[in-house]
Amino acid sequence: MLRWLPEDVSTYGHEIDSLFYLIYYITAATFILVTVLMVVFLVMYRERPGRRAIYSHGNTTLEIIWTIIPAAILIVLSFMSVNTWAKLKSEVPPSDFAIQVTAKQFNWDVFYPGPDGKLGTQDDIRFDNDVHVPVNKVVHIHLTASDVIHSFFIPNLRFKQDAVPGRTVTGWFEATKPGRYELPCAELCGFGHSGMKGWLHVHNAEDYAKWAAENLASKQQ
Amino acid sequence: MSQTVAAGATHAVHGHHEELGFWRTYIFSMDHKMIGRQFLFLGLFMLIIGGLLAMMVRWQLAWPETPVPGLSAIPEPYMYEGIIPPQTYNALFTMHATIMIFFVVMPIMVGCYGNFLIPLMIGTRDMAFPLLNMLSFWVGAVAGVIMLSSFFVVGGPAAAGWTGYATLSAKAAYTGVGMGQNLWIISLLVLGISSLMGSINYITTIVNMRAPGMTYFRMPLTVWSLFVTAILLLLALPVLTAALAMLLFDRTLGTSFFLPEGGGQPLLWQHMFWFFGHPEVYILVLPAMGVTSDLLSTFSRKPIFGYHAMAFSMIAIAFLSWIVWGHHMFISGMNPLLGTAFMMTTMVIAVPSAIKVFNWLGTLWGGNIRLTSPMLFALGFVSNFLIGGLSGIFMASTPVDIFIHDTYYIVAHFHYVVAGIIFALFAAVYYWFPKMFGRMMSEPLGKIHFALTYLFFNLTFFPMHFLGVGGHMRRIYNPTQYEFLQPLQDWNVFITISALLLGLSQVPFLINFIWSLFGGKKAERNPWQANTLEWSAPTPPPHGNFEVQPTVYRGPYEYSSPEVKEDWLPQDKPLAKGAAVRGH
Amino acid sequence: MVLCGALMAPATAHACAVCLTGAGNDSVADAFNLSVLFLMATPYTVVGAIVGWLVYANRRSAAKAKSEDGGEPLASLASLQKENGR
Amino acid sequence: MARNSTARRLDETAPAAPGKRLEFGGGEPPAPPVRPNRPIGSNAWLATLMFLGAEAMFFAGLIGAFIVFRVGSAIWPPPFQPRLPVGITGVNTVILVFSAVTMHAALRSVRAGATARVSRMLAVTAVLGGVFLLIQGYEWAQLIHFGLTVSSSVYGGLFYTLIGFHALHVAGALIWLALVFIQAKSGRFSKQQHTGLRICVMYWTFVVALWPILYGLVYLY
Repeated sequence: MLRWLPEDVSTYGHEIDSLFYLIYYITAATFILVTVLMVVFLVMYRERPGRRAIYSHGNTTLEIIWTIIPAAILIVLSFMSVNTWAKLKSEVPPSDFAIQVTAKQFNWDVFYPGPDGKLGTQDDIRFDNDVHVPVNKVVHIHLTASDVIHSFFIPNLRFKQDAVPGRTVTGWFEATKPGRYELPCAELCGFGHSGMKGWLHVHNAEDYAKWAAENLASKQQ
Repeated sequence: MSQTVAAGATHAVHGHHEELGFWRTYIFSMDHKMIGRQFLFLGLFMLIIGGLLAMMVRWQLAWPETPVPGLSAIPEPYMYEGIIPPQTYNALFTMHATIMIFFVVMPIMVGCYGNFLIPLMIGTRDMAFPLLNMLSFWVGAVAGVIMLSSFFVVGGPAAAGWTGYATLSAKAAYTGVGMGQNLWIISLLVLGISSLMGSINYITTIVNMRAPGMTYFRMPLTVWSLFVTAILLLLALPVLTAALAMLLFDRTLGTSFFLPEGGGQPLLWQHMFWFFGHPEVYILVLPAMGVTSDLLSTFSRKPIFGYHAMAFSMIAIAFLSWIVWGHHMFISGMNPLLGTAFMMTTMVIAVPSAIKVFNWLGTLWGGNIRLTSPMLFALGFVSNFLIGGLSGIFMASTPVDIFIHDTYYIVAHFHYVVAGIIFALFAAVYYWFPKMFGRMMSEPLGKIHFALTYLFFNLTFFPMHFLGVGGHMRRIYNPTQYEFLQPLQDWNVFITISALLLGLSQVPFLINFIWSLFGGKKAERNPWQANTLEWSAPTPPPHGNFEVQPTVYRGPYEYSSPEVKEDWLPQDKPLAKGAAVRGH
Repeated sequence: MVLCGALMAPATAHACAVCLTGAGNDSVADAFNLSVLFLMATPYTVVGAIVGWLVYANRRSAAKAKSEDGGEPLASLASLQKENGR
Repeated sequence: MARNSTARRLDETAPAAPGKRLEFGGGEPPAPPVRPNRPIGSNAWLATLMFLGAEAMFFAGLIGAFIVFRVGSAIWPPPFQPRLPVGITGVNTVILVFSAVTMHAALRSVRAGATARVSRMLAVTAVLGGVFLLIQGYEWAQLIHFGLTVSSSVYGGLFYTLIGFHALHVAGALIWLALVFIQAKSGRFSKQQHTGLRICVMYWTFVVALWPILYGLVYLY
């Protein structure tokens, strides 16, 4: 099942994936253990005439064991998750590259800073559904929505964040491989939800400079 | 006997000995068994509708924008010569989920079996408030009619998802649905009243009206689960009611609780909705767990493994279910610290569920297992709940949830849990059918039904994990619009074919159910040789249930007890001389 | 509880000035936190109040019953109190 | 395990020391003699208690929403919105609280067997409740006149929703009280049998006790 995961092109994607794998192995082992035991019991203890079931109400030791083991595993998983979560959400690497994305029914409005170099001003440069970023650079995305809740999802970056009207939420990522990645909306946003998608273009440094010169600099003059 | 006892008893003893007319017997009945049957028929009817809606959703996902066979008669703009437009598609999955959760699983597991079983299993004559009980059904039926009527209003039914996230649901312009969404809100408000009446009735009955000797820790786990469910319902639903009222005001009176342009907070809806919504999941699954526990013990001919642990784990689940709701909102933009807190509580709530699964295994161990159709369905529930529970750990981990949130992984997870309940539901139908209708259901048909349902259930829902891992978003109309989902489209076709076959697999059940109602073998009093009190009542139980007030001497799971030569020992069977009269 | 504290500690330490979510409108984030805490506490308060009342009423009626028929208290009620103690 | 199980017959002597505590996974308190389970109270009383729990949760939901808006805004009430009449509502609060006192006086009277006093006290309570509602209605008319409506701001919406739902509950309680009053007049309640009155007192007390909380939150905070 794991081979269906989309290719990971972000700096933190492997942490999410390794947590995913870890949980996958633990749950798969549990699943196999319980299922095999269940099938074995069903065969071994199927009804046979003249046999009588074991008259037992339980075993406290056993029950304590199978309470403590899952609890311990889950606590360890919590600790591991907390660290990754904090890294993704709280320890934001600083960056001078920020863009703003405003979601609306049914488009992504992508804003780059205009001549004043600041976001959220009149001279911001707007693109429809296309996000261009340089590779190996931390990108801050200020996400908001103008009508309903949307969700900015880039599967290859393991990035997903809801865009909530009336609030601006900031997310970050750092892409490690140039390319063109799909950017769907992941939260039901109306009848056009399904067609609402854009593209993330990750350029290497030269290509990005070229793109910026053509599309950003020209408009800045 | 003190004053209060007399007061409690007078409610139970309302000796209608006169024959009641048709209306009082079948329609406006105050007998808990008839009300239970009414809930069962309501739920099964809605199950057919909800299932057909799912089939349409699946058709669109496998073969997008092709005409659905047989539906060309539905006029524009709802269908275009059988082709489902996006607007209708959104309405379809919204109504599928709403109907399945609120009008199938709740009426059958809580409404039907709660009503039918609680008085029989605790050994009393009826519910504490028979009139309230009747009202509970009829108010629930009205809610169902309101919900169904929204299919016929201009703009079609609600299309904002069963979660009804604001702001999408808060303004008609965002979905294009006006009256339909209002009716959805009103229907759920009305259903809330029905559930409130039901849960008050259940709690009062269980606390006050247990048979002599029926202590709390001699109650069957089904009763325990319904007790805990009723408490959850009682305290969770009012918060949904408050949220729904605010949403309705936003839509009709011009308030702006959830609309940011008027100063509202869209996330507030999510908090209030999931504050109810997470306990709701346990409201749905706890009765299934209770029924499964009873059935596994009965058909393993063995006491349940760790009765107290089973009861306490249900209490623990209820206790913890109030503080985990935020795990539905990890990527909504809430405070990351809150996310951490909610992740931890969510991890903790997995423990009692694990205890239950292991104890079920322990029950099977060393048993003398009879693979009847109810037992097969109960085992099917355990196996599906195992998968659903384990896949839940993925989304409990906040970083992993970033990727799988709002994908088919979630869809797979909750169908394994919530649609998996359908196995416990069928188990309950097969098991208590003799007591409810006085006739046995056909075993061979039941086994065919189980085999087909189990196979196609897993073929339908397991591949959804693959889709989710591939990043397939839920609630999308047309997956072929996305390049990265192209390689997964074959799975969509596979799932749809399995789902259609899963639907067809229910035909043996329908035949079996209807045929057995009229032509099934007459059932004896205790066909499964079970211990709980309902089996010592006549089949089907008359008004007032028991010929004599049963007295309870032991717990419900005394199978293969060395004290008797047969392998069951009913709760109300006196063993030692004089035991029955002592204390009276 | 200790465990919860231990788990929260790293997350609290990471709660930096540019905390991603809720940046800019801290009062709203605080408001949500407070509301969440309030909502988390209410079911326990309500259940606690009802159960407390039941236990109180139960003790009272048991005492009354004792004075009436002098029988020993029912074990079923004893177990009820334990269950309420959750 | 079997020895400690629920299987033990009622007349069997307890194997361990009497009063043994419940153990995890097994064990049972000493078996009781077979006798009816004593109801905790009358069914109606218990059901009312449950109903009040549900009502409390309903208002908790609304208060949770109120907290989000109140704590989340720096200026409250929002600019250009009329202030709420704290003084007259304060007087009204006293009136309502006093009605709870008279209501409990009615309950004490019925317990003391003073049936005539019961209906008198109920009448006083009803009048006080009616006065409360009238003053509220007058206030609402004034506020609407000054421009506070459900759609003028979240402030207005919250005010009318919270206070309105409470007023609805008072109105409902008044109708119930009227029915109980008629029953009291026709001599339905006696020293021994007065559950109908008792549960009405419970509901009335709940509605009254809720008010100072709402007053404190909506008017004073």
